This record gives sequence, structure tokens and C-alpha cells, in this order.
Amino acid sequence: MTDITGLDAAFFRRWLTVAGTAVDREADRLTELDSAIGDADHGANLKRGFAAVRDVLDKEPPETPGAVLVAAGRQLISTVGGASGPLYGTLLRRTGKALGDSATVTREQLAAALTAGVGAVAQLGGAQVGDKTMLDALVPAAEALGESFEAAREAAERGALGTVPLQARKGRASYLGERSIGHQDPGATSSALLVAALAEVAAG
Amino acid sequence: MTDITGLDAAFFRRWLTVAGTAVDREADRLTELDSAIGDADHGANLKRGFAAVRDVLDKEPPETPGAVLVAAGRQLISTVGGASGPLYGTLLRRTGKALGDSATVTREQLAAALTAGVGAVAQLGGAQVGDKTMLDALVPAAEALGESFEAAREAAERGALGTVPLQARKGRASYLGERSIGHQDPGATSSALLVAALAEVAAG
Amino acid sequence: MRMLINVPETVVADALRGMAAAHPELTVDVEHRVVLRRDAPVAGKVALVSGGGSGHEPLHGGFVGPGMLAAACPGEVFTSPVPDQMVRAAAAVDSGAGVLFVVKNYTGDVLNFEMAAELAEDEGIQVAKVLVNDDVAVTDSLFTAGRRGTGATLFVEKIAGAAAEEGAPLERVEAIARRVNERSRSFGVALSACTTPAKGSPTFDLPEGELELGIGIHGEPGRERRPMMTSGEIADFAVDAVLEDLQPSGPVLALVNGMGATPLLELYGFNAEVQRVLTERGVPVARTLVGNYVTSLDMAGCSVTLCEADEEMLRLWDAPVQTPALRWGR
Amino acid sequence: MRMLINVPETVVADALRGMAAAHPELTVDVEHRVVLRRDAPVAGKVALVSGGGSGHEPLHGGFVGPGMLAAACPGEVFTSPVPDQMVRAAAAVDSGAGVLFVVKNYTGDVLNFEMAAELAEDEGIQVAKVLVNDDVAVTDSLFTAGRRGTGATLFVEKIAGAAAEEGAPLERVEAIARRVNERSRSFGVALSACTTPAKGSPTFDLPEGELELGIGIHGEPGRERRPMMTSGEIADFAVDAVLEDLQPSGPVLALVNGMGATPLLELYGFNAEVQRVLTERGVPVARTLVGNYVTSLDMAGCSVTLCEADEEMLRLWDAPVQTPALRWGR
Ligand SMILES: Nc1ncnc2c1ncn2[C@@H]1O[C@H](COP(=O)(O)OP(=O)(O)O)[C@@H](O)[C@H]1O
Ligand SMILES: Nc1ncnc2c1ncn2[C@@H]1O[C@H](COP(=O)(O)OP(=O)(O)O)[C@@H](O)[C@H]1O
Ligand SMILES: [Mg+2]
Ligand SMILES: [Mg+2]
Ligand SMILES: [Mg+2]
Ligand SMILES: [Mg+2]
Repeated sequence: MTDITGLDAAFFRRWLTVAGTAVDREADRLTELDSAIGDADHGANLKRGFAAVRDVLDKEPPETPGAVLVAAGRQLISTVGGASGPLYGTLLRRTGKALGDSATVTREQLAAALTAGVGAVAQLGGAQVGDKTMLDALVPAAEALGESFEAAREAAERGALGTVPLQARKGRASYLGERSIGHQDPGATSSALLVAALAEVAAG
Repeated sequence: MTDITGLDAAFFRRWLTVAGTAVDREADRLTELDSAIGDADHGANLKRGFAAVRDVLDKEPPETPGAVLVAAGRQLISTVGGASGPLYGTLLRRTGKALGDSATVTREQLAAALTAGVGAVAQLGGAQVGDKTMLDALVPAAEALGESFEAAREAAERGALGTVPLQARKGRASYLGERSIGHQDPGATSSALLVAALAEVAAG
Repeated sequence: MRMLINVPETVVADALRGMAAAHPELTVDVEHRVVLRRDAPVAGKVALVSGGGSGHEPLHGGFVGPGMLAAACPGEVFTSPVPDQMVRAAAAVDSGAGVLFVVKNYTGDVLNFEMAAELAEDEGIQVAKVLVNDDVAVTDSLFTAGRRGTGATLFVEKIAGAAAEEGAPLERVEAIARRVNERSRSFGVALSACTTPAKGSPTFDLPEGELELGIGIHGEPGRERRPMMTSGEIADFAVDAVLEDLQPSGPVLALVNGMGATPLLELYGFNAEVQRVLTERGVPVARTLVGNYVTSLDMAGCSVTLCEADEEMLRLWDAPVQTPALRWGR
Repeated sequence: MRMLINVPETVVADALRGMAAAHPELTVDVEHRVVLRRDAPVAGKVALVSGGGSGHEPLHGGFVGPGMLAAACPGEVFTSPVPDQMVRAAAAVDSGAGVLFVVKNYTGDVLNFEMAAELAEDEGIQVAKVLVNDDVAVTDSLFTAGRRGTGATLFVEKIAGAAAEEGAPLERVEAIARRVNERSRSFGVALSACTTPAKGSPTFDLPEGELELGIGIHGEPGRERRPMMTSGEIADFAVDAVLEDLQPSGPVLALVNGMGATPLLELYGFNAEVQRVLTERGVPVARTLVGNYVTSLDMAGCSVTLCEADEEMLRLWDAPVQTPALRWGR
């Protein structure tokens, strides 16, 4: 359970399960968004990835928060493909690594680890805030998580909505130039879903 | 001119010119009919053929009715292709041959020659009246021409309309089996156009 | 009109010019509409000549070359070529050993090739003809123009072409061609209609979620319309339709053919289902060819052709062929 | 959804099963999604490995075989494959002479191949990478993910593959691959959108009578929408877009590529116009390839790729190749 003193492996497994359910529910919407400025596969990609994550966590549930995220990240890398596979995979893996091997972690520790994970995503993809990518949701979310889960959820949601007026400079949407303006980024949208799942699980 | 005593080469050239104009005007309709129960080319086929006929008759106008029809028929065979090319080509060639080399012919002579031409079409294509082909317009027209040009026009028109309820047994439309019922045969329709052109020229 | 063309009137001439530029190994006579083997006539060898309406590419022009056709005559879109083309082609490729006309069974093709054969014989060319009529979707052939020639044309042209290349005399090449046709059957399915340049809109109206079973290759509707089926169900239906008419005692050649707009990804997936059905029905498969070979412009759909192949036919199938669309061995 | 499929989830696996049945000369590992040369690893020879999202067939699986790719890794439709596939492929084909990854420049492909290269190197495999980025429709590459890899992939795989087959060492194969890419440019046009199995409806809405200029191969809209143009006008536009960026001083290789649903008849006609424009611009053409090679599912449209070819590149282009989709010489 979401003990005030610390978040355990079960908490993280629950997060990824709830996130997977959210992805399943919103898959068509994510694909629809990706269809407007990408290649119409973002929903299917994450659905496939989170189904595989669920499988691996069910089969041999890792016993620390760090191990849960590392295993999930690896699984995303091995099953998603596309841009989001390595990026989300790296996000979870590097966040997990930063958590070390303690049995429970605090929200503050998670916020710091997530910041490291988001940094790894930025480095891998070479993008920064404002490029109309998942970073537009992830960066503010990691920052706000220092405050509260709910603040993180709101920041991610705001970040995702904030991609609408932006012109994409990374990923497929960038090929469209100005025609990418006016559409919400699918990756930022899925990031907001993941953070919302986190807040939901934290809320109990 | 349409002299009461006889139809000369100029009459037949005029017939083919007027027929060509009618084909140009109705080409889309013929193609539309062929699209329903065939392969959507009948209009284009005849347009191409009659344009070629016009060219050859303009360049070296033959001097007898028979020679006009033989030259036109040859030209159709050489430029139309499909089923209608050999069939209409044979119709004109064999009608022309039956007219012999007199400088003028009577309507009665034409009716007899056309009957021979239509017979050649039936032999070549192996079809008979009721098979939902051009013969359904041509056979009654040739017969009625013994009476008058106008009777021939009416008979051809009636024959073409009469193909609607028929199930095709020859040509592409036969592949459709019962689904060919309810559509007017494109070849019978173009035959009616050609006979109407003849009546129009005869009417002066 | 989603077409990559200039004007409908010039599509065939334009395509021939483009083909000439892409295939210097062929002689493309754009004016007279004949595609020829560069080295024709080949001394002592029978020459295969085929042709038909355009819109089925790579059939027939893409099958011209050593080991297959000596010449192809492209007509207007979906319109059989005219006798003048066939006579010209026959004269250009005849080495004295004779010419085999490969004719798909359509009224137009039959009549025009018949006229051409008469004219070519008048010019002293020995001509034999084989009629391809493999499409089992056309039933009651007494009350129709008879079965259409579709996918089996490829088998006939390849196998008889190999026999000609080996130096077989005209009667033998003709006999083999006839045997291939007799042992071949096809069935086709459309997921969409096609659009001819002359008409500029689909040849029939097929609502989303429905398909046409038993179509030919000229954009004509099929025998029956059904709600959409899966690839596996379509394979069951098509293979069974073929096997109802052909009970092969030995291994078959299989052609899993695309009608033009069906992606190769889907065709390969469809092939997996075709192979499954054949295995279930106990039919061994000797060779399989998957691709867009006998097409119907931009129609989405597929056809299955099976040919019960004896050892000679298999040997000739495997023999070298060097054409734009079919190429192996040497 | 006019698709010849069972369910969207299995299209890639289904296609691989069908490919395995049709091509006994390849090893198709359906479970792990790798298509391999039957005779891999080939002693002493560098092995080319490529891959990318499915939906572009015959790219890449159809280019596996002697003289071209040693292995291909198909991802889901329009989704780059995962590192596991590439590592498995590299391990299977490496003879010790090293592996060249041919990577089309998309974020997903780049990231997954990068991860794979690291992992393969951990396993002691020498890996080099070449990025293909030929699509001139992507401008301002500073503010984008950079030019997309499209038609030039075929040139890179064929020419570098021939160099590998000749026994050139990894650095030379890599250098040639890089040179081919640097001298190649492409431009694509869509007459219709495509439909992915996962989405089931067209990826964008293109009204009749309009076209998209500057499209990629993933169903993304282009840079610009225009009223329908003739084949000649499209050729002018596409060739000029390419030549604006590539001023060849010598002869070029030309690929006139169909996006999937454009009939070969139209493609050949389009090629005639491409050749006309090249002649008008004074660009000599050494070789031309016309066909559906780098496709985008059932998209109607075309692309033009030109590669300024030196003598070595031409020699390697002409060298024998034995793959399902490209096959000549021996
Ligand atoms: N360089 C990058 N850095 C960060 N995020 C990126 C980058 N490129 C793409 N993305 C994110 O990935 C999302 C697309 O993911 P997805 O559709 O699964 O992959 P693909 O673009 O390969 O089809 C985009 O909406 C964007 O948020
Ligand atoms: N065996 C036949 N005998 C007489 N007329 C025929 C026969 N077969 C077809 N036709 C006629 O030809 C017409 C079709 O002509 P056309 O569309 O130009 O040729 P194709 O069917 O080769 O495309 C049919 O509507 C029919 O009237
Ligand atoms: Mg995407
Ligand atoms: Mg017709
Ligand atoms: Mg026709
Ligand atoms: Mg993708």
C-alpha cells in the first residue's frame, strides 16, 4: 500500500498496471493523434509494450521499486520499437537505476530519480522542452513531483495540452513543419496518462 | 444527296460522319453502360474507331458505297480492338462487300447487304438474338430497313431497350450471370445509334 | 480521379515510352505497340506471342524475354489489341519455326487473335493458338463467353516459353501450353473496384465492409457480394473454389496474385492462409509465386491460381527466365 | 477497412509465414522476426543488416539474398523493429568480418539500431552503421529530425551489398554505403493516403482532385497540398526538387518508385515523363528501375530517387543479385 513512509515494489507494479489499463483505454485516441502528425501507431505501440510489461511483472515480480522499473523499461525496449520504445524504455530503466535497490522509496526520491530518467530521455533523443515531444509533459511533471503527486499530474496534463500550438522540432511531426501546429503531441499525451496513473495509484 | 433513285458514296460517308458525331456525344453513356456489365471501355473504343474512320475517309474518299463501308470496316478492325472492333468492322466490311461496286445503291439493296453483314457478325461472334448483344438491335434493324429507314431506326431502338430484361449469354456481361439482368447492353445501344444516324442522313 | 497520368488517351503510349527507357534489353516499338525480345527472331526457335488489354501489368510486356514471350501486344486499357499488332509481332519474331499465340479467353481477344492468325498465315507464318481459360468463377460455360483467362496465363507463358527456348517444335510447345492451361484453375476476389482512365471513377460501387467474390481482371463485378471476410476465410473460399474443379493428384504450382493495390505485406499474409488450406486439403505445393503479376489497375484484392504440375512442367518452370517481371536462373 | 488480413495484431507474423512458404531460399525466423540469407554467415564476408517498420515491402525482407542484405528485421507496421531483432540478426550473419547496419533516418530506427549496435558490440561483433537520409522534402534539417530515408535505401543496400559480396572489408563497405547515400536524393508524391491495419482508416484525408507533395513513406501528410497535377507536371516538380539539391556532373541511377497502389502502367508512364525532364535538364541516365520497391502500404503515388553514380557504383549496381525482389546476373 501507499504507505506515507515509502513506496514499495507493489506500488510501482500497481502504477504500471494502472498505466497499462489507461493506455489500453486511450490507445485509439493516441493513434488518432499520431495519425494527424505522425504515422498512426503510437497507441498500438504502447498497448503492445504495456501488455508485455504486465506479463513480465506477473511472471516474476521484481522485489524493489528500482528493479520493477528497470524490468519494465527493458521490456518496453524489447517490444515497442519506434521512437517511443527506446525513449519510454530508457525513462523507466534510468529512473529505476537511480532508485537503487532500497525496498521502499519516498516521493522525493522518486522525483529525483524521475528527473534523472527524464534527463536520459532528453539526452537520447536530443530534444528539449518546446520541441513538441513527450518531454513537454515529462519535464514539468518531474519537477512538480517534488511538490506532490497531484501537482505532477496537473503539470503533465498542462504540458501535454501546451504542445498544441507548438511547431514540432523532433520526431516525425517535425517533417510537417508549420502543419504540425494545432495538434497535440501523442507522446506528450501518453506521458500525461502515465503520470496521471501514478497520481491515481498514489491517491489510493 | 439522298437521291430517291439511289444512295451514293457521299451518302455513306455522311452516314459514318454523323455516326461518329453521335458516338462522340454518347461515348460517356456507352462507357457507363459498359461499366455496369462490362469493362467500361465501349465508348472510348468506338470513339477511337470512328475518329480513325473519319481520317481515312477524309484522306482518300472511296468512290462507291461498297468501298466506303469496306474501308471503314477495315479501319475499325485496325483501331478498335476488344469485341466490338472485329464485330463492327466485320459488319461494315461484309455489308460493303455485299453492295458490290455499283456507284449507287437502293435502300432495298442496302437492306439485303446489311442482312448479310449482320449474318457475318452472328457467325463471327457465335451469338443470336436474345443473347443481349448488338445483334438484338442489328437483326431487327436490318429486317425493318426493307420497309423504311425510319422503321429500321425504331426497330434498333426497340431492340436496344429490349436488352434490359435479358440475361447475357455472350460477351463480358455473360460473366455476371443473373446480375446482367436490368442493364441495357452497350453494344446494342451503340448499334441503335448507328442505325439512327443512318435514318437521320436518309431524312436529309 | 487519383491517377498518375497525363490524359486518358495517351496512357498506353506513355507507358510504352517509359518501359522503353527502363528496359534497354527489350525492343519497344511505341508507334506500333509491340514489345519484342531484343534478339528476336531467334534462329530455329518457336516464338510465343501474347497480348491483351493494358492494365494487367506486368502481364504481358513484363514477361517478354529469353525463356518466356518473344513479343507482347498491349491494347488500350482493358481492350484487346488489334490484329495489326499481332501480325507485326509475329512477323518480327518468327524464325521460320512458327509462332504460338497465347490468347486469354475473352471475346475481344479471341476474335482479334483469330483475325491476326489468318492474316499471319497469309504471310506464310505458321501459327498455333492456345486459349487460356482458367477462371472457375465463370460457371455454366454453355451460357457464357466461357471461362476467363487470368492467372494461368503466367504459367502457360513461362512453361511453354521455356519449352520454346529449349528448341521444342511448334506442336510440342502448343501441346505443353494446352496441358498447362488444362491443369490450371483460378479464383479471384476484389476488396475494391478499379478505376479506368477512360471512365475516371470506380467501375463498380463496393461499399466498405463488403467484397466481391469471383471477379475477373477487368473491373467487372463478381458473381457474388458478401460481407467482408478475413484473409483466412477468403483463402478457404478461393482455394476450395479452385479445388472443386481441379483435383490434383500431385504437387501444384501456386500463384498468389495481387490485383494491384493490395500491399505485398497483405499478400504474403494471404499466402500463409492459402498454404494452410492446401495443407489441410492434402495438396502438396511444389512452388509458390507471390506478387502482383496479373493485375487489374488499382483494384485491391487477390487471386489464387493452382496448376497441377508434372515433372516436365516443373522442370520447365524452373528453367531460366530473363524478363522484367520474372527472372531466375541462367 | 478494405484489407486482406486476419486481425491487425498478426499482420507481420502472418506475412512472415507466407514469405517463408514462398521463399525456401531464405531462412525466415517468424518467432524472432528475422529474415536471413540461407547460407549466412558467409565466411570472410561483411554482412549487411537492415530493417525498419513493415508496410514498405519488398523493402527490406525482399532484398535479402546473395549480393544484397544478409538479414532484415521487420518491425510492426510503420514501427521500427526492436534491438533484440537486430542483435539476433547480427549474431546470425556475422562471419567475423563485421556487420553493417543500414538505418533509415527516423528517430525510432536510429535509436533502436543504436541500442542494438551497443549490445552487438558487447557480444564481440564489429558493427558499423550507415544512415540513409535522402528525402529532400524535409527541409530545415536543423529544426527537424532530419531528412527521411526513403528510396535511396535500395541503392545503398544493392551497391554496398555487392561490395560486401565481392569481399570488401567493413570500412570499405561502409564508405561505399555512405557515398551512395550522400549522392542520392528523393522526392515523393501521394495521390491518396494509406490505411494502416491498426487504424483501419486513411492516415490523412485527401479529397479527390488534390495531391500531397513531399510525402514520406509512413502515411504522414506531405509539406504541401495542391490541386491534382498531370504525370508530366508531377515529374517536373519531383525531379526539380531533387536536382535543386543534387547537381550531378555524371550519369545517374534513377528509381521511379510506386508507393503501393499506383498501377505499373501509370508508373511506366510517369517514368517516361521523368526521363523527359532529365533529358531537358541535361542529366544523363545510366540505369533506370521502375516498380513498387519502397512502398507505403496501399498509398497511391510515386517517388523519384536519383543517385549520381561513379564507375565503381555502376559496376556494383550491375553485379549479380539474387533476392526475392531484385534479381539479375549470376
Ligand atoms: N527525439 C525525441 N525526443 C523525445 N520524444 C520524442 C522524440 N521523437 C519522438 N518523440 C516522441 O515520440 C512520440 C511518437 O512515438 P511513436 O509514435 O510510438 O513512435 P514513432 O514516431 O517512431 O512512430 C512523439 O509524439 C514524441 O512525443
Ligand atoms: N459474341 C458476341 N456477339 C455479338 N456481339 C457481342 C459479342 N460479344 C460482345 N458483343 C457486343 O460487344 C459489346 C462490348 O463491346 P466493347 O466493350 O467495345 O468490347 P469488350 O467487351 O471487349 O470490352 C457488348 O455490349 C455486346 O453488344
Ligand atoms: Mg508513431
Ligand atoms: Mg467493354
Ligand atoms: Mg474491353
Ligand atoms: Mg512508428
